[in-house]
Amino acid sequence: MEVLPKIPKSWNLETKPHKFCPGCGHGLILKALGQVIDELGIQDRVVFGCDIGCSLLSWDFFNVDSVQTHHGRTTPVMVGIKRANPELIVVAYMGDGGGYAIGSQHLVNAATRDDKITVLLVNNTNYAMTGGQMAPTTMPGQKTETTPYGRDVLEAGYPMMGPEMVSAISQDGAYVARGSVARFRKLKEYIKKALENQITGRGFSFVEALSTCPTNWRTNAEQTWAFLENEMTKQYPPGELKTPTGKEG
Amino acid sequence: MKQEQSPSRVLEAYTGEYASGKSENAVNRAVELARQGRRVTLVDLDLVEPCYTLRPLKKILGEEGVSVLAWDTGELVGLGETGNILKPEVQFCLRHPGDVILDIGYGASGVQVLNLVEGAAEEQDLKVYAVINIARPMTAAVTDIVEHVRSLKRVDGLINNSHLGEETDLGFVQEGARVVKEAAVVLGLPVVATSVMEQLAAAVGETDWYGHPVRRLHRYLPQAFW
Amino acid sequence: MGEKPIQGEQKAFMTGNEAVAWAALAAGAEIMYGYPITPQNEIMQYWTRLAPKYDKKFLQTEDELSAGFTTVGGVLAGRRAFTATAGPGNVLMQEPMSMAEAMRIPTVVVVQQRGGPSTATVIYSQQEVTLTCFGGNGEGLRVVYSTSSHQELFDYTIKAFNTAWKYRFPTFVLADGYQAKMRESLVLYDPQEKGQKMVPTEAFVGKPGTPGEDRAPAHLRNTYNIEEELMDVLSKDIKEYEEMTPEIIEYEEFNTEDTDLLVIAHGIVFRSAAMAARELAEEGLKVGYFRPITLRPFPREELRKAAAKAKQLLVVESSYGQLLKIVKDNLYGMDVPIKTHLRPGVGITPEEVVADVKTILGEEE
Amino acid sequence: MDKAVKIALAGEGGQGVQSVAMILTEAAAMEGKEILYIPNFGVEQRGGVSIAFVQIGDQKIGAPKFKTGDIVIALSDRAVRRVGMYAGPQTVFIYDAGIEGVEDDLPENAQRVLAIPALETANKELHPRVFNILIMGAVIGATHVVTLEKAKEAIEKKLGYKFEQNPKLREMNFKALERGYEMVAGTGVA
Repeated sequence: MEVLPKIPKSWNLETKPHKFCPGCGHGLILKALGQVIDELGIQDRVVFGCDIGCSLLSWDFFNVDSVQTHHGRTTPVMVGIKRANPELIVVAYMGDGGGYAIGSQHLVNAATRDDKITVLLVNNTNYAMTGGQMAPTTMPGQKTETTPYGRDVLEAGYPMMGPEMVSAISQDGAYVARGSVARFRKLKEYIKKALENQITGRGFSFVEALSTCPTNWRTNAEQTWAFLENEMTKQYPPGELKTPTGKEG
Repeated sequence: MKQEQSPSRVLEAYTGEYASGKSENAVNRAVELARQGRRVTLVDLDLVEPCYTLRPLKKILGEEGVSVLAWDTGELVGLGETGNILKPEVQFCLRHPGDVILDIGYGASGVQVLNLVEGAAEEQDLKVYAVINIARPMTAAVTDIVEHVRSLKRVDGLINNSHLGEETDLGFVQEGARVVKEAAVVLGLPVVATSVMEQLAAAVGETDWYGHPVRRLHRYLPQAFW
Repeated sequence: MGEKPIQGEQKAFMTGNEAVAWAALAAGAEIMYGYPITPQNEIMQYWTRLAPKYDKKFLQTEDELSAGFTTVGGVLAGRRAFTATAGPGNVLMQEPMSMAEAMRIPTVVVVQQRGGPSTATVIYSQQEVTLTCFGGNGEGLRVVYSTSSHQELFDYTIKAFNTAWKYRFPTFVLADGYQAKMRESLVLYDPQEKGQKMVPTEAFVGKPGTPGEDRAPAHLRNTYNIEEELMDVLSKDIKEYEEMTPEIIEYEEFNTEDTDLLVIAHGIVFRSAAMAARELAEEGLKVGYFRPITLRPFPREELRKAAAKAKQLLVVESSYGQLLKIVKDNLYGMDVPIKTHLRPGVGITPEEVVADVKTILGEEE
Repeated sequence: MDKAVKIALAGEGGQGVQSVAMILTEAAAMEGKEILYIPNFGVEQRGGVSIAFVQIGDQKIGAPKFKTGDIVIALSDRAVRRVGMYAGPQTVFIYDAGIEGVEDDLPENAQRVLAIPALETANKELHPRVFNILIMGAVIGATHVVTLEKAKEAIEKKLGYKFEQNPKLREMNFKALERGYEMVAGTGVA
């Protein structure tokens, strides 16, 4: 019997244990990604790009070539690499701020242009590394350091529905899904399909991963999972939003 | 100077508004207990954009016999931006033997940060103290303090830490003690202490004008900028 | 496909933007990323017309941030990649170029200066000197060539790729709207045929082998943990930049022995300064010129040497003192008087320089 | 200064001044001359006065713009007002005789001010479309920067594909060139 979760071969053990907070979802997402890289046998041609924010802690996470970029700019760096050398498999790893706020123009245009890249975006409903400010994904009513009385959507705007947007603007060959760290196997399946979509050249691929941030949510283990399972999935329903209909490229 | 009566195990968490002096009070309390020969763990749970952290003080405090649970400078990538990554041991700090002093910072969710500490909710002996400096605009008057402390939810006592830095005089400390005492009455909470910088503490004595115990503060935090 | 774009020497009459596109082809550039902004658009337009014939690539991005960061990506993949921009686009370009500077990524950017600040004019200026030399939240560890003719645009665009890849500092070719849009003659050539070797490129990521097994993984970053760590990185970069300086600085000078007035100008304004100086010298006046070609790094000692033999200096530029500031910085401690002719965002004709020099020298008599 | 001939040619957007400059400089390039041609561009390239600054000589040309032209040509009332500033004591200022209401705007310091019936000639004798070629002939007549033969070659190069479809066009263009040339060459300007 296979014991899960097992440590992926593509992980860089020299940098483990990793530096994410206890209860943080990043470790699970990166575990899923690592296992997918192993299963697809692409460790020798993956380029992993990470953003600023907690995602930057993954800059030396894998034994794969990795580039830490600027806040919001991982998508264009990965687009640039992929365009210059299409043999490489590129993964742009970022948080909700990097993908939906400061770098949203890059996400929108890479998706619309159908760049053959994979964007893996972590939604934990706040800017965690800067201390828990409101993010594009902060839930209505949710308290953060910049919405101390709860997010008033009339004042502070509504949550960004990323995968819904991306599936609306992307092309037939695109793959778009929203997974959750609470459903590890599903999340891993989505990440695998996303990377396969890139490998076959069918089109853009995008996975949003609902994740946990007990440190900034100020929640204990039970509250953390309750927020993810009961609150977040109501606002952000997990599942596949778009599966490719185009031919393999 | 009168020693405060310490129970068999001191478990105290220090909170307060931005720059209220909560970290300084927590550090001094930890050193005070350690000098009594007690086993003390000081915990950095200040997660909101901390520019003064306990990291650089680990060595000095270690020499005082205080064991500090905080990241080492250099352990994290991009300090400042990664100031608020929770060190895994912090989760289980209440399981450390001896006294535990927590610097729990401030934030929109108040003392809910204690949710990150295993057993904090059930621990009856854990006292949460709100540190008040009436020189801070958000806690300048009785009504402000009452509103602020109520927003924190779980508070067991107030500490008057009113000062104006190098320009502090006794009159200001006394005014702070009076305002904090009045707020405490409204809140139905005790005033645990008045903290006074060490240069002025002797002039005040062991208790302040209203009978609150006086704690001498040595300033550690100016050495603690990241 | 894949044939040489230029064979033998070809005399051509074209715009500066066209000359840049041809130069990039001649230099073996493999991919251009860009975003439209006047007056550099034709670089992209010619590149996109020429590129498919020679198996080259192009991506039009969503903005200059993306144009810069995709260029960074192209270089990381080991390709001779470049972009071009101007004005407000150059402002956005500073963010990606700051990353290139931090990570020693050999990007090439062609800047066709337009009027500023803000949208200003799409026509011309020399107001992007400070931005191009020192933009970004760093120390300006980059190479900036200021060209003054189409031949130079061609020569220095080729050279920029070599400087960038040899020394691994982001390299800029700084021209302007006049140079972009005007037509004049130049000679196109294949640098290899002239014995100019192109510095080979190298991939930063995606090299052969499995990372962690056959080779170490590339873990590239621009964030550091502590102040001292950053200082170590910067000290090494600064040391290498300073060691590179004498190898790459370029300048031109005329009549610098015993000069009553030394005119200092760069780029297209240098042409007016040179014409004026030569004409006045013919009239028997002791007028010379000094023209920095590399604005970063700056030919400091050479300027100081020329300035030491001049009674006074005249800085002429189409900005309100951006070159002047660099000149003063490099002449620190010398007491030679400096006169100025500063016209932000406006072209300067030889006649104007002649008139100015005559006024200044007339006042002395 | 070098001996390059400095030409400023101005007209309304759509009058074809930039294509005249392009063909003229092409012809000069074919003769092996040194050329610098800079269009004014920017906001004015849409619907404003369009100016072409052209310098042709035997040595490398200096700065792209100049204060005073040798030949300044204005094809509309706005153009007359716009390029008067480029006229000086050495300048021959040429404008279309059909332009009205510019008497007070003509440069007073020019060596010579010449009105030529270019528009009228093009409209009545030839075709409005060859107006700009007629102007090109006038420029050559005033400057002799290229020969008429080279100018014809350059026109052929630029418009040859149109001539193949309609050979009459070639004849009309060449005739316009010659008519323009004569209009100025006969006045003793050059």
